[in-house]
This record gives sequence, C-alpha cells and structure tokens, in this order.
Amino acid sequence: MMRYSGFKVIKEALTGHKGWTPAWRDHEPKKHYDIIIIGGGGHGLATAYYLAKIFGKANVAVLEKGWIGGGNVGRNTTIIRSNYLLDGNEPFYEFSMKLWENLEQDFNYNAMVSQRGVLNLCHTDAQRDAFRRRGNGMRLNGVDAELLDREGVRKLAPFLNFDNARFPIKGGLLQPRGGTVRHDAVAWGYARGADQRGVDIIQNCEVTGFKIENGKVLGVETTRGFIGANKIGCAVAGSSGKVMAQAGIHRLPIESHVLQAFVSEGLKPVIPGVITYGAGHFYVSQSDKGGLVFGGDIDGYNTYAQRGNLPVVEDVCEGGMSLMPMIGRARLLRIWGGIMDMSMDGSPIIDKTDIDGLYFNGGWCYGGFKATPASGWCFAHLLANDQPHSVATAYRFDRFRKGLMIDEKGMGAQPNLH
Amino acid sequence: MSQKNRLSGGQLNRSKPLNFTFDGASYQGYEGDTLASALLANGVRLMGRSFKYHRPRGPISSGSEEPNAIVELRGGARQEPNTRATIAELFEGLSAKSQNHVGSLKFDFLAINDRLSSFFAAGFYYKTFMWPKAFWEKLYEPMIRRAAGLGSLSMQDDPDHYDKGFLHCDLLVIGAGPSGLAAALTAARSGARVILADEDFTPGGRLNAETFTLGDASGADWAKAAIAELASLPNVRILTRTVVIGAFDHGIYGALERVSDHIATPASGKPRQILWRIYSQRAVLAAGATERPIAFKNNDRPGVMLAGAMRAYANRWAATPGQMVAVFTNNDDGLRTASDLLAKGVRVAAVIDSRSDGPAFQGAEHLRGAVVTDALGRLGLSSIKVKLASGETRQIAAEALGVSGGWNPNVHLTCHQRGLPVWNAELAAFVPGTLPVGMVVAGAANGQLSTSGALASGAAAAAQALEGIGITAKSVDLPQAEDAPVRVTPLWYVPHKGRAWLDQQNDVTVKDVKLAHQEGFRSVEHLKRYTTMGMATDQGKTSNISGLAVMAEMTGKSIPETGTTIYRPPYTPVPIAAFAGRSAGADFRPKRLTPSHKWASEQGAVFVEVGMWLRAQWLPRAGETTWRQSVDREVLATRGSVGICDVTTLGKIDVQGPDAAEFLNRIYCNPFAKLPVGKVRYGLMLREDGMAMDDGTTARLAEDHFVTTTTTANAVGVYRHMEFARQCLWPDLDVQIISTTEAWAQFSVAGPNARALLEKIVDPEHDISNEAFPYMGCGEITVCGGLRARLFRISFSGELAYEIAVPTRYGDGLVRAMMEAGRAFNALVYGTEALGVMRIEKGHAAGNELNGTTSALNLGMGGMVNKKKDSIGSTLSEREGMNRADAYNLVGFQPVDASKPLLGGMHFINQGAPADAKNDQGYMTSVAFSPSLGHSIGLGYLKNGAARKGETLRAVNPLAGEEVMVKVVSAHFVDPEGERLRG
Amino acid sequence: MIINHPLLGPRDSQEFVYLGDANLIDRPDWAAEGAVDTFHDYLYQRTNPAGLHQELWFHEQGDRSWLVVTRNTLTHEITKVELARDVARSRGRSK
Amino acid sequence: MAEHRLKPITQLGGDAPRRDSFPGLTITERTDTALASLSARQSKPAEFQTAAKVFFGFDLPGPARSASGGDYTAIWTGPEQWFIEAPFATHEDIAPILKRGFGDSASITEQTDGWAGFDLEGERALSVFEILSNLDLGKLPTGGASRTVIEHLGCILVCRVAGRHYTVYGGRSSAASLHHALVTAAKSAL
Repeated sequence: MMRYSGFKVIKEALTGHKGWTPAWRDHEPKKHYDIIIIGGGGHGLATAYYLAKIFGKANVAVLEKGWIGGGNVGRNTTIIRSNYLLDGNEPFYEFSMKLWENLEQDFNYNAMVSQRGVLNLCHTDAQRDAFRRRGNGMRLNGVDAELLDREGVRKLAPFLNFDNARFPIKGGLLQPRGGTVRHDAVAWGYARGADQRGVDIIQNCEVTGFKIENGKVLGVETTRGFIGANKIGCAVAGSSGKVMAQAGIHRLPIESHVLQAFVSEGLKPVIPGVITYGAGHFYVSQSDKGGLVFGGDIDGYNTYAQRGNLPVVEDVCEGGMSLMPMIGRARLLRIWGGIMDMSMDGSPIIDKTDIDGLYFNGGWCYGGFKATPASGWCFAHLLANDQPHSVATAYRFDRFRKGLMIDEKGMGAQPNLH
Repeated sequence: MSQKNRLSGGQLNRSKPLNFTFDGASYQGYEGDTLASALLANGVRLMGRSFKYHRPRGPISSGSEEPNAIVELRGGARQEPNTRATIAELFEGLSAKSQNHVGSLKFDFLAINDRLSSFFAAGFYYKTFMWPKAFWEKLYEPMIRRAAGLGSLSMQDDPDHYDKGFLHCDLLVIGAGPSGLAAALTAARSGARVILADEDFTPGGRLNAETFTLGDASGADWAKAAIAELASLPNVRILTRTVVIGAFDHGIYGALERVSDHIATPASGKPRQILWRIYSQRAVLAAGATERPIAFKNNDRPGVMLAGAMRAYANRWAATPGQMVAVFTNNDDGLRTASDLLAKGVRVAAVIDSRSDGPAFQGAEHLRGAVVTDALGRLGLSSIKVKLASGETRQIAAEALGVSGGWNPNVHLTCHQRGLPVWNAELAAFVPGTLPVGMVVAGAANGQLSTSGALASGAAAAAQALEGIGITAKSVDLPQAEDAPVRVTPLWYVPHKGRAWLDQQNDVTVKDVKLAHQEGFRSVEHLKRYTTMGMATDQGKTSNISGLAVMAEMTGKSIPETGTTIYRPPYTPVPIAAFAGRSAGADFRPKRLTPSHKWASEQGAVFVEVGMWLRAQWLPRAGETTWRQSVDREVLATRGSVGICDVTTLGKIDVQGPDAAEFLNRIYCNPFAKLPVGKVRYGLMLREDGMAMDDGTTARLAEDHFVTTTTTANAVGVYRHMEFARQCLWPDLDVQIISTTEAWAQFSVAGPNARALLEKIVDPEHDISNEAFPYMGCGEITVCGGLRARLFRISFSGELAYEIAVPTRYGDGLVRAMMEAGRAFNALVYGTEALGVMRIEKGHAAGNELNGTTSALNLGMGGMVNKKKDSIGSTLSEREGMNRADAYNLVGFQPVDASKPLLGGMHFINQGAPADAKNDQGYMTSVAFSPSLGHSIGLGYLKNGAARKGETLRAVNPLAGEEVMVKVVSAHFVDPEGERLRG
Repeated sequence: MIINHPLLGPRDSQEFVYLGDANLIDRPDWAAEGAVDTFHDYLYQRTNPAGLHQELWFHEQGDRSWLVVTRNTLTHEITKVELARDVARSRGRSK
Repeated sequence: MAEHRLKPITQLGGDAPRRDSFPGLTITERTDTALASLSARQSKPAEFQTAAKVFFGFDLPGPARSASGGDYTAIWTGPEQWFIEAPFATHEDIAPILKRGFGDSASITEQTDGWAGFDLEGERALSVFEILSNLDLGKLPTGGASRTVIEHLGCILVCRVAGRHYTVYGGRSSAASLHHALVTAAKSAL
C-alpha cells in the first residue's frame, strides 16, 4: 500500500517518477460479493470506502459503466457547505462538512478542501429575515454562520455591484467553513482508499438487469456477465430512473434534469470564496487554477442528454453581469452539463426499496457533491446495518405519502423549481 | 524598431501604417496585421509565459487555436486578459502587455518552476500539501493561487455595451474557406436564405494563406470575388469576425460577432460584440482543419511553430519569425511551407522529413527519415538538433522551425450534441461521426483536405442540406484547384529523455501522459483531468489528439479504442458580458412602475424593489431623520384619520363565463359558488400538495364575472396555475380568464376618514354609506365627474377601508385628486413599510408567512378547507404529517420587556431549555414596531402555537448573540374584534 | 429548443414555461376510496423515461396555451405537439 | 363618456406622446388606442360567430394574424381570444360597447391601460427588431401578429406594414423599460 507524502514526491522526483503505482487497481469481477454498489461516482465510491473502513465490509464491488468519477462528481461546481434550513437536512450536511474537514488525512489524498467561505447574498428585507431564520437554525445545530450587513459584504467582496444594481445588495449569510473541493480528486481519493481496503473497483461494467427471486435481489446482469450479491446499493444519480427500472421499479419521486455549469479562462485571483446572487441565477467561485467556476439554474425540462441550451447560459451570465460587471471581459471557456436527479421536494433519498436487498441512494438534485462523504457513510450504514444513520432518518421514500416533505425552497412537488 | 522580418507582398494595406505598443515598447505594423503578425514582422518572437513552468513562449499558430501568444489587450476598464495575439486585429494605438510573469517577460522569477519541474509532475499536488492540516489553506493554497491564473481583470465594470440578436435562415454556413464559400454560393444561387459566418476579419480561410490558384485567380482573389457576389444578393447575410460558438438543439446556433474589437473603442451607442442566436433549417459546417505539432524536446521554444502558420504569416501577413528557418514534417503539406518561404526570400536551413519515402524536396537540404530531437535558445530558437536517418545528430542553426504533424478536421461543433467523431486512418485524424440534426459537414472539417475536394464537398453539402428542406440546388461551376493527396505518416512525438510538450499552455508533456498511464489514469477523461491536458484557454485544439495518441501507445490500444474527448461549447471562449448582452448592471431586468410613481417621485418617496416592481417604501417628510419616524407617522396618520396606498401591484385576474363560480370553487379551498353579486370574499388557494400557494380577495361583479386578486409576488404563477386548471383539468368548464393587473390603478384608502374622503371623489349618485356599501361590498361606480371606476370595501390594515380602481392612465390624476380631497383630513400616502406594519398589527399573513411550506392548518385556516367539495389541494392536505399535534400554528408575539425589539428569523426556545436544535419551537416570520401599541410585535410559527397563548418563551438570535423573552399572543394585535373595518 | 406550436408554428422554447409529466392532466377522483394514495401517486411518482416523454409546456410569452409535447429525453427530438386541452378531452376530462 | 376632471398621463408619464427619431426609424408612443380582450364562450359558439360577423363586418382572424375593418382591428392572441383595437376618442368605453354586440356569447375585459403601445416605423425597422425579437419578422406579412418576448417582457407585436411599420404592446407598468430597450436597440443598430 503506497502512502503519499511530500517526502515521497521528492524522492520520486529525484528518481524519475518510476516508483508510482496505479491509484487503484483494475479488477475482473468476482462471481459474488457481499455488497455491490452500482455507480462509481462520488457517492458510490464513498459508500464502498466507508463500508470497508468503518463497517468492516471488504467483500464489496463498485460497478461503473464507464470510468469512475465520470458522473456528477466530475461535472459540478465543487462547492461544499452546510447552510441548510430544515431539520431533516442540516445535521446531515453538517456531518458531511465535518467529514470533508478531515477527509484528506483520512484517505491520504489531497482533494484541496478549501474553506474560503460561502456567501449567500440577500436583496430584500424578507430575504434577510429568511437568512436570519436559516443562520439561527444553523447556529442551533452548532454550525458556523454569520449574517452580514451591506458593509460587511462590501468588505468581503468590494467588487460587487453596490452602486448601479437593479437589485441592491442588502447583506448576506456567510458560512465561513463553506468552500470548494477539487472534485475529481474526491472520486480518486475514495477509489484509492477503497481499493487499498480490498474493494474491487470495476470500470466499464454496465448493469443491464437485476436477478430478483421471490422479492429478493440475487445479483446483477452486467456487460461483463452476471455478478451475484447479498445486497445491492444503487447510487447512480442522474441515471436513477434507468437503473431502478431494470429492477422493475418504474416510478420514483424523481425527474432527471440537466444542470449546466461554466468555467472561464484562467485569471489571477479575484473571487475570495463562493458567492451566490440572491436576485438572479448565478453563483461563482474561483478555482486554484484561476478559472471562474460558475453556474445558475437547471434548464428546467426532463433530460438525460448531459447538455443544455443557450437560454440558461445567457440567464446565468446576465446574473453575473448584474452582480459583478467587472467580470464582463473574462471569457467563458467551457460549458458542460450534468444530469441531476431532481426529487419532488428537493431533498435526497437514502432508503431501502420494496425489493429485499436492494437499496437506493439518489434524488440529490444539484446538491450531491457537498453531500458525498455523508451520503457514502450513511448509505454504508444502511447497507451494513439495515438501519438509517441518525442524520439521515428523514430521507425516506414514504415521506411524500406521509406528508413529511423536506422542502427547503417551499416549491412543492415540482422538481424543476427546487 | 524596424519591421526587420517583414516580407514582400501579403494582404496588408501598406498605405495604412499602425502604431502599437507591446510591453511598453513601440512598434509599427499595417492594416490587415494581427498583433502576432505585426510582432513577428518586428522581430519579436517572445510573447508570453506558460501556465505552470513559466516557460518563454511565442505563437505557434496564426488562428484561434493559439495556446501561447496570449496577452492582456487594451488597458483601464477595457483590459482584456488572455487575448490571442494571433487573432487580435491591429488598430492604431493598440497596446498589449504580456502576462503571467513576476518581473519582466524576459526575466520571470517564477521560471524557477521550470527548474523544479520534476517535483511538479502531473498530479503532484494530490499527493502532498496535506501536512500539517492547517497549512493547506494558510500556506500552500494561497501560494498556489498567487502563482496560478493567467491574465488579470481590471476589477472595473466593463464599460462596453453588448447586444444579443436573432437571425433566421434556411442554411447557415459556418466558415468562409473554400468549402464554405462553395456551399454559400450554391445555396445563395438556389434562392435559399443563407447566413455565412466566418471568424476571421477577411473571409477566405486558408485561401488567404496559400499560394494556390483557383482557376486563373489567386485563392485570395477568388474568395474576394465570391464574397462580393454573395454580398450583392438579398438572400445572403455575411457575418465576418463572427465565430459560431455552439450547436444547440433544433438547429439553433450561437454566434459571436466582434463588432468593435478591431477599433480602439466602440462608437457611441454601438455594441462591442453581438451574440447572435441563429435559427437555421440546415447548417453546413465548413470549419476547416487545425494543424497539429509533433512533440520533441523543448518544442515549445519561441520560434517553433506550426508549419501552416509559418506559411500563413509569410503569404498573408508578409511576416516571418526569422530569416533562417527550418521545417519539420511527417506529411507533404509541411513541404509547402518550405517552398512558400523560399519563394518569399526566406532562407530555409533544412527540411526535416520523418518519412524516408516521402516525395523529394528541391530548394533546401532535405533530411529524410530524420527527426528533430531538441530545440535550443531559451528566449527564442537559435538552433535545432536533428537525428538523421543514419543515427547521427546534427545541430542546425535556425531562428524558426515550422512543424507539421498533419491536420485535424475541426469536428468540434459536430460533438456539441454529444456525437462522437470517428477515426480515419488515412488522415490519421478524427473526422465527424454522428452529427447534430440538420448539419452537413464539408471540406477540411470533413477530411477533404485538398482545395479541389473542399470546393466540391462544399457545393455537395449545400445541395444535400437544401434537398432536406425542399430546395433544389442549382449547380455551381467550381474553378480548377490543387488536388494533392494528404500523404501523412503519423508521428506524434520524438522519443527522448527530455520534456516534449503536448499542451503547451498548461505545460503537459509526453512524460506526464506516461505518468498518468503508470498511475492508472488511462481513460481519456482521467488523462485530461489528471494532467490538465486540453483544459487551457485553447481547449487542447492542438494537443488533445497527440496526447491521446501517446496514451494509445502506452495502453497498446488503437487511438479510437483509447477514446476521444468530448468537445463542448463554446468553440472559442466568449466574454461573459456577451452572453449577458444588454441585461447587465441596472438593466439586468425590466422595472415595473406603479401608476402613482411619478407623483411619489415628486414627493421624494424612497422606493423598494418588490419583485420586478418599484414601490414607494415610505415618503419621508422634512425633519425626519430615520425611516422609523416616517413609517410611524404614516401608520398613526392612517389609523388616526386616513391614508392612501398604491396597491396596483397586486395581481388582478378577470374570471368570466357561466362556469366562473364553479371554477373558483375548485381553485380555492373555501367555497365561492354562492358568493352574491356585489360581494367580495377572501380566498385561500392551495397547491395540489396542500400547501398554501396564494391568497387574496375575489369580487363578484356579475353572475358570470369575478375579479380575483393575487399577491404581488405570485401574480404570474397563479395565472399560469389557473390556466392549467382551465385547460388541462377541466377543459369543458366555460370560463375565460385574463390578467387585468395593469389596466387598473388601484389604491387602498384606509382609516376612520376613508369614507369621508371618498365621498368627495365618488360621484354622488353612488351611495357608499355603510348601509348601502357595507364591509366586503363591491361595485362599479364613477368618480370625479363620470370616470368609470371600481370600488371594493376590503381592508388589509384593519381600518375602515376601500380599494378604488380607475383606468391606469388616470391613476396619477386620482392620487392627486384624493390628496386634494383629503387635505381636510390630513390625508397622506403611505408606503409598503407602513402597509406591512398595519398588516402585522392586524395579523394578516403575507409573503413571509406564505413561504411554500405552510398549510392552511399552519396559517390557522384549517377550517377553511371545505371537505364537501373538490378543490385543488384539499385531498393531500389530509396527510398525517400535515396534521400532527405539534404542527406549526401562526401566532403573535410581543416582548415581555416592551422596550426590546424583535427580529424576523428569531427562533423560539422554551424557558429553561438549552438553545439548540432539539429544543427549537419555531421561528419568527415578520416583525414590526407597532406605533399603535408602542412596542415591537411579531408573527411567527410555533409548534402547537394555537394552544400556547399566554406562554412566555425565549426568542433567540444566536447570530447576534441576543435573546428576548416573548409572550405568545393572538396575532390580531389591533382591533381584534374587527369593529373598525365594519364601521 | 424549438417547439412547433400546433397553432403558431415553430417557437423558441424560451417563450414557454415547463411543468412536467403530462400525466398531471389525469387528476384523480377526490371522492373515491383511497384518494390520498391515488393523489400521492399522481403528484409525486414519475416514470421519468429515458426516451419519449409526454410533458406539459405553457406558452407564457405567447398565446397562453398549455401544450403536450412529446420529446425524447435522450436526444431532445420533438415528435409531437398538441394542445393540452385537446389531450385532456381525449383522456376523458370534461367539467 | 362623461367629461370628468381627472387628467390622464401617457405610459411614459408625459402629457403628450413621445417620439424618438433615428436614421430610418421613428419610435412613437401610442396613446390613442382603446383595447379590450374578446373571448368566445364555449357554450354559445354559433351566437359568437354571428355576433362577430355582425359587429365587425369581417371575420375574426386566425392564429398569428390580425384583421381590420372600420373602427376595429382584431388581433388573435390565443385560442378563442382576440384583442380588439379601436380609436380611444370614440371607444374609451370599449368593453361595454363590445358587450352590447356580443351579449353573453363572449367574455370581454377592458385592456386599454393594461398595455403600453409603441409604433416603430421606417425602412430600418427590421434591423432593430433583429436585436430585440426572436420572431422571424422577415417572414411576417402585413397583418401578422404575435405575442412574444422582448427584453424579458411579454409583448404583443403587430405588423402593420411588412418591413416598415410595427406596433409593440408591452405591459403598461414596464413601459419605461420597454421604451428604453427599443431606443437602446435603435441606437445600437442604426
């Protein structure tokens, strides 16, 4: 097991980098595993990692139809935060934040967890009151939060449009511990950590069907043959509908939508942390390489196409040019799209299904990245113990039937509004 | 400095010299130059520094694929970072600075990174900087961030104006090289509506860079004639300086026109750039091809460039990177560079041809079967080392080296809808595979690399495209042109111990790709992400395929088996401002003004944004120094006598038809069927999930005519919802709805003297006495001597109140008339703050309470949900989770110590319990200082609140470390029995 | 995207507002047994197909028609556009 | 209509219509038009048809079209719905006037002041619309009409003379923003 360190980097540099070994191994699938995780994205890999590390389950495979980290963990705007409003969510996301804070030492991989702060701006008195409610809720949960007035915001981000704004900045809610993480490194770090603990990571292995007998799942058909398992966890984000349909579950409280995101050419540092516009669809941070990483709203129609259209690109840039017209001459370099599994109340699901042995993790909307460590841990907990983790008890399928929605935005049963 | 490397000829306007500066030094070029061509002509090869190792760099291309020669153009607020010198048109007074160095361009202190490069191999940062934990954010990351990035923003607001526009055509032709021109001519002569877009300022593509003839004319002249013909046709639109950036769904293309980038500043009122949305029936992609380099040790030295670019500089721009050059090629096309430069009088030291079986070359020493193994000269090439076929190494002096590794078709736009290109072994390149619907690819973009082939395929592509939309193409006589075969023997890199660059801007070398392979990052996407190859400002246009080829060699698979990268929009980077267009700064969104806006402005009102609306927030008077003074005065004056408020912003929906009553009965949870004509009723509208969607009053003006009001915020959504119900749920209900929000200027007139005031406005034939026009009455009346108007006896403030509406154009007149009539009562106009105070005093829910997660039960209106009829939301509001004993109820709060202020967003904690999430009892939604009561009051949601009146709780605000003891009270603070509004 | 409006011809989808699955037309009977469950299924459960999807779009910046658009969620190809009112009637909805 | 004592203001807040001139285009505030929406009721289609013929003397236009005759222009705005234009001076009370013609076969709503109209006239009109509207105005014939969006505002666009004269109606409350958009575009394009 190779350990990464500054010393190792120097040693390899001086000896022609001949000693590096693959970050994770390529395995042929075994005939049977205790647990199979479908989906080699952030959540799937994290689940496998924690199953092995925390719950002592090493006879685990992660099946990935393409290359690991190729889903939403590899196409997002890398933001982490735990500034949620509702009881069902806040402890979960704070659990995630704490895991982020120790992640790199934990899995011996520098994912560049950078807690430079997440600032949500408000533009009306009502928004400020709502932020005070949220910030106080965070504080009651032991989470850091600061309510800034206009001058407080100006001190942090003097380049914002204070003088000629359509929607003046009234203040903002700051979570200093929020920030960004190098997204790909999260997938690779978990993969490497899981691999080192005995998990089989199997790429280019697409699940094509389930073997279910007497209401119990026995394994999966894949492009690399049948693989048996005692338990199967599905963590496939935007493909939730497609994969679950193979198990005969044809209806879920989920729709698939595309979220576009954007990066500019590299620029010398200008944006300190993450800034979110409260009167338009725009949020931005700046990567360590110098690119402005920004995004806004989903396109709004069901799609699996991983690409969007111009109206949203324009809408997001309009928001940017309203909030900080100094970015006008920065050039947008690349647009990409990820498929979001938008749930009916904007909150996720980590639950058993009606099929014995089949477990589901999904409905992350566009908030899945920040949830990666906690989602992995809680899903591993559920898979290992058949009981939800204490911070994930609300993420049940039946909450809609029972009228216990976790609706942060208050938009109701319309996924494209969450 | 003289233009020592300026050649003869070229397509320059030599009668128009242009002065410019680069890094403060003055130079001269000509109209028709780019910044790069002018600098080369002036003997400047060093134009920038690379991203990671800060290596000295010069241009490798003459187009938008340029990774190296990127500069900060212009200055002040117009400073443009990362501008490609190779496509920046020269203009008088242009000033540019090199970027990404500490110290000068020549002596960059950060070039130390280059010395330490073995420590900075691909992915090194993932393996270190982890200890001690706190050091990442405090030390390592700030250090990395300072060093990273390329150019700088000015930090000033972009002063330029940008437009967005929309164009329609039968056929969009992308690229005005030989194939694009042939396609455009074919379509234009066939009568189709054609748009021809080209990124260059002179259309013609490679025709401007080559010495080939088309028929009797030079390529450039033929292109000029073709453009002239196209420009003369009414069915053709030519967009030069316009790059098509993306292929979107259903034939929509995005294109960026650089309207004013070739002049110092845009003319007054004119845009810098226009983002066009082009709606096309069909498109011909004729985007040409991009040459690729061959990697070898130190192949990034200034002076090493693509052979085709070297030729373009000589032929089109009459500029050469040096007087003694060499050429390194693996294909026939590279040989053209040598002959063209010789023809221009440039000495060619040698032609190094990696093939032993290629055609012979005359005119310079032709080293066949040889490869370049090293380049020397730190700030600019001085010589190259060549490994001869014999195995010997020779050093050859040269100031510049033209390298050709073959040409890659520009397939980018074919991939924007996730089509994958396919490998063509003969060209050793990817060619278009699955295409977006409606697109045909022609010319070099489709692998037709000869001029003749390009022309023919352009014409054929246009004919094919037009056939699809029912237009028969007329055939076009195409001129004779060269038809040379491609003949390329793939050579991706020259093996050597040193560093050979693939992605020059991001400093990704062959070694990095090999390391990625060694560490298991073998899929193309892993390779890209691990090494950052192809992620620089050029998006890997000259490097991706070569990197892929190296990886293929490592894995022992073919290139197509190894994969291809997904090209995504935009084709070249686009200023963020261009995507925003005119919707920037204060023009981000339109404003909506109330009918009394003009009057209120004259009064010095303070306005507030309410959605898109601007409403008067309060109207300060002389001597008032705080907003509270104004608001308290407005509240007290209204409650004491009479106040007027512009409430036009509330949505008004006209609901008519024989089934109008039944329709409203289903839209609202409470009954409407039996509302008498001439009466108004409050309605609560639920979403289907049982949560409150909106509330408002509905007036029945006739049996078959209602006017429904919505909240300001929800007007649009409620209308949409009602149309959904009308068209999708109950299509045969005979009901018609239409918004009339803006047709009527509506004012609330409230206070004990409201009626007295209105009696001076309402024409005397209309009796508005309490008996004739009681609370919740409504009617159509006339005012001020005969103007049609509507009067509603409703009250948000809790006072005796009316809402009066006149056609909007008379709203300004009405407020003036009412102020005049109200003089005897000291009438005033109050703003949204006073409105808010009075509604809180009265306990009315508003936006803060109707937050999308509150049910009728939460609002204390559970009893309104009529179970004897079907209405939207009634069924699902029965779910157990929405009817728990500890459900939130809306109640009132007041501070135990009357001097203490309350704040919206405070949370409630039981006395004696610790302030933590477990003990959270609810939250304050709205607060106000009640001038009527002399203390703060609040509304809020409290668990089981309805049963807890009289309790004392802690209202905590941990954000500010504050807490206030509050008493739970009825939400109706003022006139709880409602006597005033009925008076 | 372009939506070929049955009355107005091709229009930019930017003029429309999207709601979701066209099954939202099929609002259950409130008076039937187990209405809470059928309403739950109606409102919250989606087939979310990867392929042809019938969905509701409102021509908000146009003629205010609700449309049922049949669109492929993998390619975005639109194969059919109908007035929702007609679809609703054909599915048996009336008053 | 009786003589009352309230003074009207234009949508831009002035006493008289504003006019802005550019090379090849003038933009004029339209203040002399009364408007009402006319919607056919489902229950009386025959009565509605008859009433429309008798009242207007011309057939109501189909989708994306307008039709004129006498004092009236009818603009198709939606299925079974038209906006009716008439001279303001004689038809300020347009809703009751129409009601008299249609009885309960139609639902009629006054819209005069719900909208702010601007006339764009001149040979360069299309150059300005190309940076304002996504409609293919090059193909919109005289009499063509459509609701669409201009600079985030829902508008009704009527082609009076193809290529030369267009009316844009936007919500009255946003008249200043619409006017700003039109004028900015004209400056930019002309």
